[in-house]
Order: sequence, then structure tokens, then C-alpha cells
Amino acid sequence: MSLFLINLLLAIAWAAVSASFTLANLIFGFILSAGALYLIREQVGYVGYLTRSWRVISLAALFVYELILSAWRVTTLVLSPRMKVNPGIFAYPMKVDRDGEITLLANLITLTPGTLSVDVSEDRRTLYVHAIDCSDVDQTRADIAEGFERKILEAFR
Amino acid sequence: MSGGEQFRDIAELLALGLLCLSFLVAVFRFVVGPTLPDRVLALDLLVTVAIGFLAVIGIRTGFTLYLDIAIALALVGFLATVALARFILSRGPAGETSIEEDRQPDIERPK
Amino acid sequence: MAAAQSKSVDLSQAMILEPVPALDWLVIAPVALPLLFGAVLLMLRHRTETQPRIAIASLAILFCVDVGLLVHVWTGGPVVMTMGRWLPPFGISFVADMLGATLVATAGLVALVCGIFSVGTVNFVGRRYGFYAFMLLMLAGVNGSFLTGDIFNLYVWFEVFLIASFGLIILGSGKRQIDGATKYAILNLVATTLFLIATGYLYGIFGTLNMADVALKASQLRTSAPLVTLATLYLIAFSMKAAAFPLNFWLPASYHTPRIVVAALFAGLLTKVGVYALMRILVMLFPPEHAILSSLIVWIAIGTMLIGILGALAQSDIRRLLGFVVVSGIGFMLAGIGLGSDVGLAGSIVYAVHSMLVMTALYLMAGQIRRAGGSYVLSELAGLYRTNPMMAAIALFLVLAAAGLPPGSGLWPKVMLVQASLADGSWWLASAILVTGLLTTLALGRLFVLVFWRAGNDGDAAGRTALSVTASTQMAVLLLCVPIAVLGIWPEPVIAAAQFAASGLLEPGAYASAVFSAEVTQ
Amino acid sequence: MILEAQNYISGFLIVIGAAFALVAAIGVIRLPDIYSRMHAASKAGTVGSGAMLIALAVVSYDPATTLRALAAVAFIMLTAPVSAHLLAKAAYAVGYRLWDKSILDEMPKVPDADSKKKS
Amino acid sequence: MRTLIFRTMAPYLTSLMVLFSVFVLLRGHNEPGGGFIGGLIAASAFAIYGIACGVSPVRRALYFHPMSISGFGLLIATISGALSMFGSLPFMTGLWTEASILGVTVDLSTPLVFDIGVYLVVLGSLTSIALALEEREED
Amino acid sequence: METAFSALVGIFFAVAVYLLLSKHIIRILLGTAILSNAVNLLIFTAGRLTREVPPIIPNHLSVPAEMIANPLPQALVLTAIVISFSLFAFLLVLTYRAYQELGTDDTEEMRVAEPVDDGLPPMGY
Amino acid sequence: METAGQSLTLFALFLPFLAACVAPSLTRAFGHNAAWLLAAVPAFLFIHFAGFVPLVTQGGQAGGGYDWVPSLGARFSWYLDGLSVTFALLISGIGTLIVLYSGGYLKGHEHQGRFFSFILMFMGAMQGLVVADSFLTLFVFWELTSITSFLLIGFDHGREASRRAAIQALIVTGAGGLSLLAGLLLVWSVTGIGDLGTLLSSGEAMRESPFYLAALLLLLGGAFTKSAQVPFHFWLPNAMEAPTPVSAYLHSATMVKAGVYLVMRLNPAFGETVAWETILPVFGGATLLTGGLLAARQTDLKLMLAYTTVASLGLLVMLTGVGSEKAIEAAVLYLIAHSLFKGALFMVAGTIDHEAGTRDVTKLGGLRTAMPITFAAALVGAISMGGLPPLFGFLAKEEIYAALGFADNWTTLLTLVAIGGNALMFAIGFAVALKPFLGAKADTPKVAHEGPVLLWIGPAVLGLAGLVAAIFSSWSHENLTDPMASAIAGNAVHAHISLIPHLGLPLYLSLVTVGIGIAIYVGLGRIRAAVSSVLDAIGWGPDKGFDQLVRGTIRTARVVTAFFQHGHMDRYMTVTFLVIAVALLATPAMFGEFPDWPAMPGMAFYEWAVLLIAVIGLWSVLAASNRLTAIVSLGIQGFAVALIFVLMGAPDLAFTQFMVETLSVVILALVMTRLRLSPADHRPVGERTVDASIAAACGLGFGLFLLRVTQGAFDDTLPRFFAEHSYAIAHGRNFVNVILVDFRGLDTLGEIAVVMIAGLAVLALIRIRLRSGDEAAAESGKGS
Ligand code: NA
Ligand code: NA
Repeated sequence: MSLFLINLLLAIAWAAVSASFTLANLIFGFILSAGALYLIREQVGYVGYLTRSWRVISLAALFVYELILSAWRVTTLVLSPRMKVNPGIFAYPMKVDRDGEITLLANLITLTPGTLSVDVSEDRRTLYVHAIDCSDVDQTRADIAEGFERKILEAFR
Repeated sequence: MSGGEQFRDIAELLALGLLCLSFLVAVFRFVVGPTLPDRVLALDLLVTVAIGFLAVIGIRTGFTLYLDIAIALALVGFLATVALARFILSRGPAGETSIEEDRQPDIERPK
Repeated sequence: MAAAQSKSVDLSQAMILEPVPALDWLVIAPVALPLLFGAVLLMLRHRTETQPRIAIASLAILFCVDVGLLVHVWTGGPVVMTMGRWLPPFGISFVADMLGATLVATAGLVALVCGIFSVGTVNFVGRRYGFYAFMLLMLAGVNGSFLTGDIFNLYVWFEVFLIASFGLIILGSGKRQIDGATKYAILNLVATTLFLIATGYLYGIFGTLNMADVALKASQLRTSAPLVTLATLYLIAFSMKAAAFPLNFWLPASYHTPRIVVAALFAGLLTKVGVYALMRILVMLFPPEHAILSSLIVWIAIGTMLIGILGALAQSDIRRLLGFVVVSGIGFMLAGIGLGSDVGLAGSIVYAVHSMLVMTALYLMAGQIRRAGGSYVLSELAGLYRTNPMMAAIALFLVLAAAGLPPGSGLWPKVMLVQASLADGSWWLASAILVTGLLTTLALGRLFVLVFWRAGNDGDAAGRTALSVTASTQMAVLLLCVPIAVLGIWPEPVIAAAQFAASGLLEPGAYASAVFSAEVTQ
Repeated sequence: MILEAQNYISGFLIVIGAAFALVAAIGVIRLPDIYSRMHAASKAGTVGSGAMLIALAVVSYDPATTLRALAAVAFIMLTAPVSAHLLAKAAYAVGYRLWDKSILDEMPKVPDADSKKKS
Repeated sequence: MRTLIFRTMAPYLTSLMVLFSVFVLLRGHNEPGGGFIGGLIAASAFAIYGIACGVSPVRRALYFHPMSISGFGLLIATISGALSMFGSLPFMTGLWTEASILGVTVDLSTPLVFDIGVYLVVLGSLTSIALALEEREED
Repeated sequence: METAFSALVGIFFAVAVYLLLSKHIIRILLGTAILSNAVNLLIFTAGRLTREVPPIIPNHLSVPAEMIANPLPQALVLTAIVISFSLFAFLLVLTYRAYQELGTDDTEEMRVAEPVDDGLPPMGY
Repeated sequence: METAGQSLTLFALFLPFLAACVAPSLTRAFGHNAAWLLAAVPAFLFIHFAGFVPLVTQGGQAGGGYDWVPSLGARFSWYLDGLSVTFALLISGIGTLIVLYSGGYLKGHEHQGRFFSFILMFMGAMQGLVVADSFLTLFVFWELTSITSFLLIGFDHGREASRRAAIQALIVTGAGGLSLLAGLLLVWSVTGIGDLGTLLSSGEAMRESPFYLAALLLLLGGAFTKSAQVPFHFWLPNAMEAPTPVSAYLHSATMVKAGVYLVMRLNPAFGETVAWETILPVFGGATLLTGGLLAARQTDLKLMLAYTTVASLGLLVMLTGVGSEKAIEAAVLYLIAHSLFKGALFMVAGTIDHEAGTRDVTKLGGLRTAMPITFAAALVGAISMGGLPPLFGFLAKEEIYAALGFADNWTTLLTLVAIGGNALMFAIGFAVALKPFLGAKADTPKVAHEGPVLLWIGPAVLGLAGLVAAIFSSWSHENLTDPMASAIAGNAVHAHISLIPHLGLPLYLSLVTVGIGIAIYVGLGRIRAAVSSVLDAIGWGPDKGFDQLVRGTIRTARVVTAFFQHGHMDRYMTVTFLVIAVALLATPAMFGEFPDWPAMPGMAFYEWAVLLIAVIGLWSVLAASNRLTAIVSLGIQGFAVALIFVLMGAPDLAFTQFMVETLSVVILALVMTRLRLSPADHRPVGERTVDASIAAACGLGFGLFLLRVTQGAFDDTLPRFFAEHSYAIAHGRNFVNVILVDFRGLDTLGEIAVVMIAGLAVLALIRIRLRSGDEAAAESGKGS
């Protein structure tokens, strides 16, 4: 993260010297300083920064995709004349154990199709998830584990 | 008026209509309840829809300043839900029934 | 610092360009200073030892400023300052005419005395939770109400002193206090809201909020706009604020519940603002409508006087008794407003000054009685003359003053009001004033006799927490007695000021031209 | 050209967004219990408002406005799940039952009144 | 309300909202916003913080007592109005000056100071109310 | 438009007053909240209504180009909103404390300040 | 005008009050001997006013004064003519003696200084009253006499009877004072005359006014209460609770005569009308007989004297009412005589009480040897009171009968009344003077001795004065009687009566009187019993009525107060909104201020939708089955209002409204968490209907009025000004904000003060929680 900060500071410095604080100039400055940081990549561990950024972006992309999908699912469900729902709450054993990651996971689960985080257990190992369709819980668990949870671990570990 | 503008104008009116419907439907859920969390949920939805409404009004009038209100709603609107959730939580089991229990005169009176 | 913009804008179209004489700042100082001091006191909330010193120093400074303003107005006519130097009616004007300045000075004195009294009576909890800050801000609100020349701004100051009074009334948080405060708060809120409602209508009709501007425009709109209804709304709102019958119930329901010094402060300051507003808005801005409503007001006045004093007779708790006496006094003030003649209005104004001083002093005296006798209840009190002769003498003096007997101050407004009602042919009103005077004598005379003369039952008094009366509280009461006595013996300055003020209300030309003088000179 | 495109895109987005909003509202009406309804509200509602904000971003000529619109979307994404979570948790904790045709409940049963204070 | 999720999110949301509130405050003179709204948002921010993490962290974060902040707000608002005394101008006359900070010219004015006072008052008072109520819940 | 708003304001007032006439402080409190909204709408309407054009000068102009909404009632209402909110907060907490101290929010039972039978003053001298 | 003389008179008028201030310290320093020093004050006054005697004997008047309240046209002024100078001399002269007497009577009393102070104040008030010229001066001194006599009567406040008497006197004379005030102000407003001097010289001004009768009744209300005329006579005997010097002073020479003074004073302006000549004699005569009969009933020396005082006052009023020159002369003579003998007798009674320890005439006897000087003084007093030569009382009585005669039916009746009254007074006078001293020596609580000089000097001097004045009658006529009578009559009057009896009707009538008097004296015991039994049979009198009136007033007050101040919050609210509803609907109906029929509003569908949401929100607040739902419902309408602001071009408002609604819900939720509420609205249906009607009326009224207001033209000067200058001068593009921080920044300043105070108040509310019993501690201010 500190690299990101340095990057940002450099961008601001750019904006200051070019005496223009417009958004475009800032973005331009950001890209410029990212390039500049690339030059000193060995000293500052730039590769990790780059790949991590990529993973975060990929997580975000997954999220957006899932979100739109989820909205669509809800739409079809809600608008179907005969709503077939098998709701219920299932327990999801988490691999992530940091507060931030748990939170992120829970929130992502909430925003994605058919699932909604209700609570985290006291020991922070289990996430209780409400699902619209509980007919195949194991599959849902696997989806989460392979999807968001894995991506989160990739992005932040 | 260009075709795009015309399209947008119709889209705006259509969107406003849909949003108004959403409002009314949410309000309906609010009125019928039946539980307190249902009402809170309806209120939360109203805030979410209002953000969209502000965006549409912003587009329609050309005053993007309504955006700031939308941002504020996005940030602060959930505070109401949080507070009400907290309220539900601390009202004890079965929020509504306890209201009926309160009918009984055994309210704790300070000595 | 460049005050204005250098761009080529014709400032004279928008602003008053003459420099403001330093002395004109006296017109805003009674508001700005207490706000400033109040803020400082709030920031020093935890320094409960320093607070009283700062507060009393502030109150003393303020009183000096108030007197300065009074002298300035007396010698130079109304003082006007339009905030932000925008031309009136675009900026908010503050106008100190004789009426405002007199009331501000009286309020300053009352507050100072209560401040001194509070040193020995308000404990550290009270100080910590803002007694002095509330007091100063309440004073700011009251002064603002007396001085502002803008109706919406008047509403704002009403709210300032209202919420400050809420703060004061709950300070202590006893059961009675909470109960009284609830009723006080809700009913007052309704009254203030009604004021705001009326102001909303007023803006819709006139398109302006400046009082002088409204006064000028009202004559043009008289045939087309619903001004009688508007005036009636104001009448109700301010009558309620002033605790006039039949909307007086909030006062007896609450004034006996807070600390005595708070009650004293309320009795001195709050209801008078309602009376003031009635004079300012109803009499000055809407004379024909006032004339239409005048007989109604006279009957309200009669009802208020009698209901008030009957209530006082029925009470056993001294504080409740005094609350009703305050109500009864409001009736006297309304009488003059109802008559609407210059003598009547002047009588009301003198009565207002008298009532501010005397009612405060009486409440403080009730506090002294409580300290010396351990109770507020007549049936539990006795024999204080023997133990506190000085206090008894002061109490008697105050009783006389309140009952309108010489050498107290109450005599003069009573004389003026009777004179005015006779001149108006309002026999009922004159009779009501005199009967109320007599009943006041009975109620307060009984109080004096029972509390001070009745043989003491020492055993009982010892059982209650009787405390010695401290020098600072005694001094505070004495300090108030001085102006009461002066007003009783040599009332000329106050009466002259009141007549000056009353004629200002009836012929607001001077007021309006003072406000708009900037335009005139261009 | 760009202007026209902006108009079409934004018009499309707002209609879509409004439709999602309506879907969310209908979901809140039709779904059987509070927990299911929350799905509709938190997802469709968020997407709906997000779409309309993006439409605003699209039509604005001012990069600052665009940025703010996107920030608004981000803020909704940040807050919506939190409020949904809190509401669901609170409702469950104090004993609002799942729909009686729910097929699964792996959440530990509500321990009595004492635990609610800790949570 | 100390759920892990909420507790983790709240500080970020709070700082975000405080930032936004300052933004709203500063642009109030030209766009919707100003001291009130900014103050309301900031107070909401601290309310969220308080609900999520308890009152003490908020009190520590603010350092001063919220009511003192409020008092300070009133103080500077009044003083900003009174400054015009030195120019023989009426109370609350706007005084404008331009300061150059890092080559950027910034309008400094008494109305701005006044608005900041408003912001602080609203922030302080409402935060105080929210915290006091929240605290009451805890005992 | 003013007609519809007048009707709306009337409804707001009617509801507010009906609540204010209740015996329970909580309902009275709700009444005051609605009352303040009623008043705000009243002031807003009294200053005449204009659709959708906020009183803000666009960046490239120095005076507004078109008819704008009247900013003055807006400022007044803003002031009134904040004030009534402050009062509402106070009243709410007061109600809470009243409930704590008196064990009720029924005004019929809140008879501490004005007790039901409060003895006559001494009849003697 | 001689300003030195003026300021000396002013000084003389203030001197008693100054002396009153120093009296306590003087007494602390010199003990009872301070009386000698303090008596110098009235003595000085006596000398000062005596200086005017030459002037008034010439029929002249002296006036003077200073501007007091020029705004009201009121001066502090005095008017000295025969009437006022004579009164002034009586007051200051007797006052001197009373001060001395008090020195002896209250010797060693712990509050003697205070007593001196009161009596000097009283004297000052009385002095001012009789010389006052301007109405306000008169009224102020009049009220001061009531107040100071309240203090004196209540001096011995340890006893309830004392307190009751003090309050009674204050209320009765206070009521009279107010009546007097009304009368004076009425005269003032009718005639434009504000001082006695002018009024007397233009007597017809008032007599010809349509307000004559009203003014007369009001003024007599003052006079009759002060002078204890029936039916207000009851307070005077009760006032005997005061220490004896007080009774002697107040109830002989002075206060009670204030009413008589007033009547006499007004004679030139108000007299010689049918009303005057009917009312005064009727009330006076009734008082004379009532006083005499009631006196006969008493056994307490002071009470006997008190009731005869009532009788004497009746006689004086009656004579003044008759109004002929002779009658006025008679009144003057009797007034002077009465002042002298009644003062003496009261002091005698006091001395007996002081020395023997009782005043009960049935328990006294044989004191003549122990108290010879007192006996002598008593005898002299009684002779004068009985109208026997060679004392001044004799002259008075002769003149009375000369004035009345048997001219017509009316005067015959009055004559008979006078005979009856005088005979009763004769008997009682001698009863007081003889019974304690003659007969066998009775056992008294204290062993009686002659009192010290301070006690007997007063009665002795007074008795002597009565004798001297009678013997040198031509001198006293010239210097006292004639000027006074002339002043009362308004024209020069000369008295000729002297100690040398002339055969004629007056003498015969005197003899008849004496005869009846002796008969009464002899049968006093039986008469006492008879009167007592009659009064017991009646069982009610105005004195009892006073108590009933006071209690009745308090009870009525209680009922009235309970009706209006019932403690029911909801009824307070109902009244409030009822008043508002009536104002909103009745006023426009009366003054034609209802709106015109409105046009259909043209609004977009989404605008209607938002309005609909608002209405539904309101409805759901009302319909909420429990209050928690109602609270959450509150959010809906607030939210709708915010949307309305969005649609109506008010982004700042919408912004604020959204924030405020959110925060309201938050605070509500925070507070409600701990509140357990009783269920929803449980008003009975009837009450709900009433409330709903009032609410609907209010809503209708507000809505219609708003419609009416918006139908008028709108003056948009202000918004145009803001639009023009907001950016150019105030550098702001957002008008609303510029208004808030600049154009109307002061509103905002007040508003943030409100916000700040609310924060502090809430903090105080939440934090300060008292345990029960702490309330007193909080009040006491401990712990700071
Ligand atoms: Na009711
Ligand atoms: Na509100």
C-alpha cells in the first residue's frame, strides 16, 4: 500500500508543478509517476505492487460481474409469476481470518446472487449466510470458496 | 431537439415514472409491515431509490449539484438503517410483542 | 483588509457606505457579547470555580453596555445598524428605540442580579452543565428580541431564549422539574411555532421581513391582503408567549419547578418578551388591525389579571403563588396594549419594567425564604421576622411594590393604566385593575403575614434543611430593591422613557426613517 | 456524435436503473420473509441506483462531476451490504423467524436475552 | 452493534464522511452545502463511529469535548462577525482577502470563517447528543 | 401548484395537530416533528414556488440567466429546519428523561408539577 | 414664591421618614429616652405648621410643591388652609405626645426602636395626607397611612388576632384607597384638574359633570373605609390589637380622621347636592348609633373607646353631610374636641393596662388613689366627651344641637340620632373614666402604681389643652375653628359659641342628652347584656363577614384555578388549538379574508406522486398500530418533504432535510431503545372525534389562509436584490448560502446558538440524574 501512497504523492507533486489540479492532470500525473516508479522497481518491490494491483482489479471485475448477475437473478425471480424459493441460512466455514478480509468477503457475498451475510460467529471462523435458494448448499459454499474467497486471498496475501 | 435528446427525455420521464412506482411500492411495504424490520427495510429501499431519483433529476435539470445530495444519502442514509437495526436488536426478542407487553402496568418505575 | 470588492460594482445600490460610528455598536453588543461570553463559558465548562467570576464580570459589562445604549438612544434617538451593511430591508436591521433600549437595560440588570444570586446557590453540577452559558445565551436571545428590526430574526431570538430557558429549567433534573419542563417546552414550542407560521404568512403577503418595511407597506396592502387574520395569529402567538388568558397555563405549570434563581430569571425576562412583541408587531405594524382587536385584548387582559390573581390566592407553594402573580401582571401589560392609547401603552411599558424587577426580586426572596425557613409552602413557614428582620423588611417592601402600593414601583403603572382606561371609558378594565390590585394585596399580604409574622414553630423548621442566608444572595436582592425604590419614589425618568417609547410605537415614523435613513441620505 | 452517444447511453442506463429499482421494490413486496426481501433491496436497489448515477457520470461534461458520481456508486457499494448485514443480524438475533417454508437454518438458536447485549 | 463487519467498516466510512463533510462545507458558498450540512454529515460520521466502536474511541479521536468544539464554533462565528468593527463597518460585514498558498490563490473571508463556525457548532452539538445517548445505552 | 401545496400544508397541519392533542408525549413529539415540516412547507410555499431551478448561479455567469427559485424562503426554512431539529432532539431526550423519572409518557399520569390535590393555603392569618 | 419656606415644608414632610430611619439606632443608643429626641420631630412640625396659623386666620392659603412626575402632570405639592393646618397641628401636636408616651409604654421592649420608626412613618404619612395638594400626593400618603398602620396594628405579630386585624385593616382601607384612586383619577380625567387647590376653587366643575355621582361614590368609598363608617366599621375595633399608643394615635386624632378630612376637604367641590346631603348623614347617623350601641356592649376599655370613636366618626360625617355653616362649625369643634379627649382617654386606658395588667372594666376598680394623675386626666377626658362644661366637648355639643335643631323632618330625625349617640358616648366616656378608679379596689394582675411621667404627660397635656381651648374659646375660634370651618365651607365662617351657656334649644337638648346618658351609665350592665344577646341572636356581623369573604375568595379562587389550571396537558393543548382554529376560521369569515376558488394545479405526475407519498407517510404515522411504527413512519413524510424540495429547486433544503430526517431517526432510535412505551393512541372515540375536528379545522384554516396569501401579488424585491448582488458583492454563487452567511447571517448566528444550547441542554438532561432527595441538596447550592 505504501507504494500506492508514494505514487499518489508523486501525482500530486506533478499536479502542483504543472499548476493544474484538474482530475485529468492528476490521473495523468498518476500514470506518469507509476512509470517513474517502474524505473526504480528493484529497490521498492514494484513487481508485487503491479501484480497485486492486477489481482485487486480482477477481484473488482468479478464483483461487478457477479453484482449485475445477481441483480438479474433477483429480477427474474421477483418477476416470475410463481416464485419458487427455498430460502434458508447456511454456515460457511471461512479460510480468511483477518478482520478486513472477513468484512470484504461478507460484503461481497451480500452483494452477489442469492446470498446475504447475516452474521459472523464469535470465533470468527464461520459466516452465516442467508440464501434464497438453499437446495444445493454445498455447491454454493464451493462457489464462494473458489470465487471471492480465493480472489481475496490472492489479492491481499 | 436531436434524436438523442428526445430519447433521453422520454427515458427520463419513463425512469421517473418507474421510480415513483418504486417509491409507492416501497411505501406500501412500509405501511403493511408487518414487522419492524420490514419497515426498516422499506425505508432503506426508499433511500436507495431516492439516490437514483436524485441522479435522474440531476440529469433532467442539468444541475449536477444534486449529485452531492446523492453522495450524502449514500453515505448517511445507511446510518438510519444502522440505528434502527441497533434499535431492533436492543428492544429485545420480538420487538413488536414487547410493545404489547408494555400494556401491563409493571413498567419499571424509578424509586 | 479590503472591506469591499474592488471590481467595478456600484456598491451604493446595495450597501450603506457611510462608516458606522463606534457608538452604534452598542446596538448589537447586547447580543454579540453574551454570545461571545456564553461560548467562552461553554468552553470552560469544567472550570466550575472560574465560571461565576467570568459570568458576573460579563453580566456587569453587559449591563454597562445596556445603560450606554439607553443613554445613547435617550440623547440621540433610535440607533440603527443594518448587519453586513446591506441596505435595509435586505440586511437584518437592529434598531434600538426607547422601548427596546429600556427593556434591554432592565433585562441586563435582572440578569446581573440573578448572576450574583446564583453564586451561592448554583452548585457545581449546575455550573458544569452550563448554568451560566444558558443564562448568557438566554440574555442574548432576550436582548436580540428587544432590538431586532426584522421579524424572522425576532423569531430566531425567540428560539434562542426559548431553548436556553429549556436548558435552565431542566438543570437539576428533579421529577417536578422534568414534569414542569415537559409542559413548558411543548406549550412554548407551539407558541413559537405559531409565531413562525404567522411570519411565513407575513412574508407571503409582504415579500419582506423588515419591520419598518412592513409598516410602510401595510398601508398599501390594507384593502387587498388578509391582514386581520394575520394580526390575529400574531396576537395568539404572542399572547401565549406572554402567558395571557386563556393560554396562560404553561406558566403556572412550570415556573415553580426549576431552581429559584432560574424561576426568577424567567419571571423577569421571558413573558415580557411576548408583551414586547405584541407591542412591536401588533401596535406598531398593524394599527388598524390592532384597533379592531383592541376590545378583545382588553377582555383578555381582564381575564388574565383576574385568573392570575385568583390562582395566586389559591396557592400554598410560594413559587406557584408567584407564578400566578406573574400571569396577573401580564394582564396589566395587556391592558395598556388593548387600550392602545399613548398613556395606556406607556403604562404597560412602565409595568413591564416594574414587573421585570419586582417579580425577579420576589422569586429571589422566595429563595431566601426557602433558605431561612426550609420550605416553600406557606403552611410550613412561620416566624421568619424574628430570625431575619432585614429580610422581612425587604420582603414587605417587595410585597408593597408588587401590590402597587407606595413606596414601591407598582403604584405608577397602576395609576397610569387606570387613568388610561378611564380616559377610554373602559370601566370594566379600570375596575378589574383595581380589584386585582386589592386581591394582590390580599394574596401577598397574607404571604408576608404568614411567613414572617406568624409565630414560628421552631421545632419544625429545624427538621427541614434551613440554611443561613448568605451575604451574596442578600446583596443581590437588595441590589434589585434599589431601582424598585427609585422607580417608586422618583418614577419620572422611566415614565418619560415609556411615554417616549409609546409614542414611538404609535407613530413609527421615526423608527422607519431611522431604519431607512441610509437610503434617504443618498 | 459523442453528445448523441452520451444521450443514448445515459437514457438507457436510467431506464435500466429505474427498472431495477422497481424490481427491488416489487421484490420487497413479493418475497416471503424479511431475509428474502433483503436480497431484493440490497442487490437490485444498489444496481439500480448505481446505474442511474453512472448515467449522470456519462452526461456530465465535468470530470469532477464524473468522479463524484463514481464515488457515489462506490459509497453505495460500501454501505449497502453493511446495512443489510446489520438489519438481518438484528432481526435474527431478536427472533424474527425465517419463513416457515425455509428449508435450512444452520445458525445457532437465539440464546436468551443475555447474549443480545454482548452483540 | 459491535459486529466484526461493522466495526471494521466504520472507521473508514467515518473518515470518508468527514472528508466529504469538509468538502461540502468549503464549497457551500457556491454549490449546495455549507456549514450546516457539512456539520450534519460530520456529526453523522461520528455517530456511526460511536455506534460501531463505542463512545470512547470517538471521544479520544475528537480530543476536545464536543461541546467545547461547539462553543469554539460559536466563538469564531461571533468574532468573524465582530471583526468588521475595526473597519467602521456594521456587524457581520463580509471582509475578503486573498491569500496565496503554494501559488494557489485562496479566498479567505469572514463569511467562510463564519461558516466554519457553523460547521463546528453543528458538529459539536450533534456529536455530543449522539455520544451522550449512545453512552447512556452502554451503562 | 400553490393550490396543491396549500392543501398539502393543510393536511400536514391537521395531522400534526391531531397528534399534538394526544395524551402521550411520544405522539405529541411526533406531532411537533410533523408540525415543523408543515411550517417549513408553508414558508416555502408562501415565498411562491418555482420548479427545479435552484437559486445557484452557474459557473460562467455572474447573475442568473433565468427565473430562479426564491432563495429567501429557502434560507428561512433552512434556519427553521435546524432550529426545529434542535428542539426536537431536546424534546425527545426530555421525554426520555420524563419516562425515566416518572415512569410514564402519559400526560394524564404526569402530575408531579401540578399534583391532583395540592392543599389549600392556610386559611388563618 | 418663597423657596426657602417651600424647601422647609418639604423638609418637614420628609423629616418623620428620616427620623424613622434613625429611630432604631437612636433607641439602641439611648433606650427609651430616645423618645425625647424623637419627639422633637413632631414638635418641630407643630411649630412649623403653627407658623401658618396667622396666614390662615386671615382666610389665606399657602401652597407649594415641586415637579414630581411631570410626564403625568403630577407634582409633589401641598396646600395649606384652615382645614389642613388645623389637622397638621393636631397630628404633630398629638404626635409629639404619643412619641413620648410610647417611650414610657414600651420601655424595655426589644423592638421599641422599630415601634418608634413605625409611628414616625405613620405620622409622616398622615402629615403628608392632610397637606397634600395634588391628587397623586394625596393618594400616595393615603396609601402610606394604610401601610404604616398595617405595621403598627401588626406590631405584636405573635398573636393571630393582631395579624388578622392588621390584614383586615390593610384590606379594608386598601380597598378604600383603590376606590379613592379611581375617584381621583375620574375627577382628573373629567375635569382636567389634578390638584385639590384648583378643584376647590372651581367647585361647580365636578358638580355639573355627568360623572359626579360616580366620582362621589368612589371618593366616599375611600373616606368611609378609612373612617370606619358602617358597614366598614368593623376593622377599627379589631385594630385595637395594636399597642395602646398606636390606638390612641391612630384612632383618635389621626388615621381614622383621614376619611373625615377627605369628606370635609371635598365639601366645597362636592357638597350642597342632594346626593351629598343624603348619603353622608345616612351613613354617618347609622355609624353613630351602631358605634354607640356596640361600645355599650364592650368591657375592654380600649374597645369601648374604639367603638365610641366609630360613633364619633359617624357624627362627624353626618354633620359634614348636613353642610350648613353651623353644622360645619359643629363638626370642626367636635373634631378638635374628640382628638383631645379621645387621645387622652386611650392613653389613660393604656396606662391602666400597663400598670394594672388588664383593661377589662369589670375587673378594675378603686385605682383613684394609686393613680391620681391618671384619674384626673381620665375625668377631664370624660367630661369633654360627655359634652359637659368647662371643656371643649361642651362647645362642640352645643354647636351640634344648634346646627341640627328641629327644622324639618329630616333634621329632626338627625337630631334624635345625635341625641341617642351622644347619650351613649356620655355613658361610655364616664364608664371608662370612672369605673376603674371608683369603687372598691379590685385585684388586678399587677399592683397598680402611678405611671412614669412619660405615661401621664400625654393625657394630662391633652386634658389641659381641652380645658384651655374651651376657656379661651374666642382665641381658639379665631385660630383653629374658624379657619378650618371656612376652609370646609368654602367661605368665611365665624363661630361664637363659648362656655357661657345660653338658654335655648341646644342647651335643653344637651340636658336631655346628659339625662339619658346618666340613665345609660346606671343601667350599663343590663344594656350590655341586652345588646350582647341581640347580637348573639343575629350571629353575624361584618367582622365575621370579612373572614367569610376572605375564605370564600380563596375557595372560589381554588375552584376557578382548578378549572383553568387543571394540570391536564391534553386539555391545555385542546384549548390552545381550539383558539387557533377559531381564529383561523372565524376571523376570515368576519372580515372577508377567505381565498378565491382556486384553479386546478398543473403538476407533473411525479410531483403528484411525491405529494402522495407525503400524505401516505402522514397517514401511516396516524394509523400506526404501535408507536414504534409511528416513529419509523415519521421518516416517510420527512423523506417526502425532502423530495418536494428537490423538485422545487431547493437543493440546500433537500440536502438538509435528508440529513435532518436521518439524524432524527437515529436519535429517535437511540432514545427509544430504552423506552418501554404503552400502546398506541388510546383516547376514547368521543375524544378522538373532538380532537380530529379541531385538527381538521386547524388544517383547513391554515391551508385556506395559505391559499389566500399565495393568491395575492408577490413583491419579489428581495430575491431580485439577492440575485443581483450575491455574486458581485458577496462572492457566492449559491444564494441560499450567501443569505445564510452574509445577507441574513445574524439569523444563522442565532440559529447556531440554538443548536449549541440544545446540545448542552441535552447533555445536561442526560447526565444530571438525581437520586431522590437530592433535589433539596441541589437547591441548597452545596458542593460547589
Ligand atoms: Na385531547
Ligand atoms: Na424536521
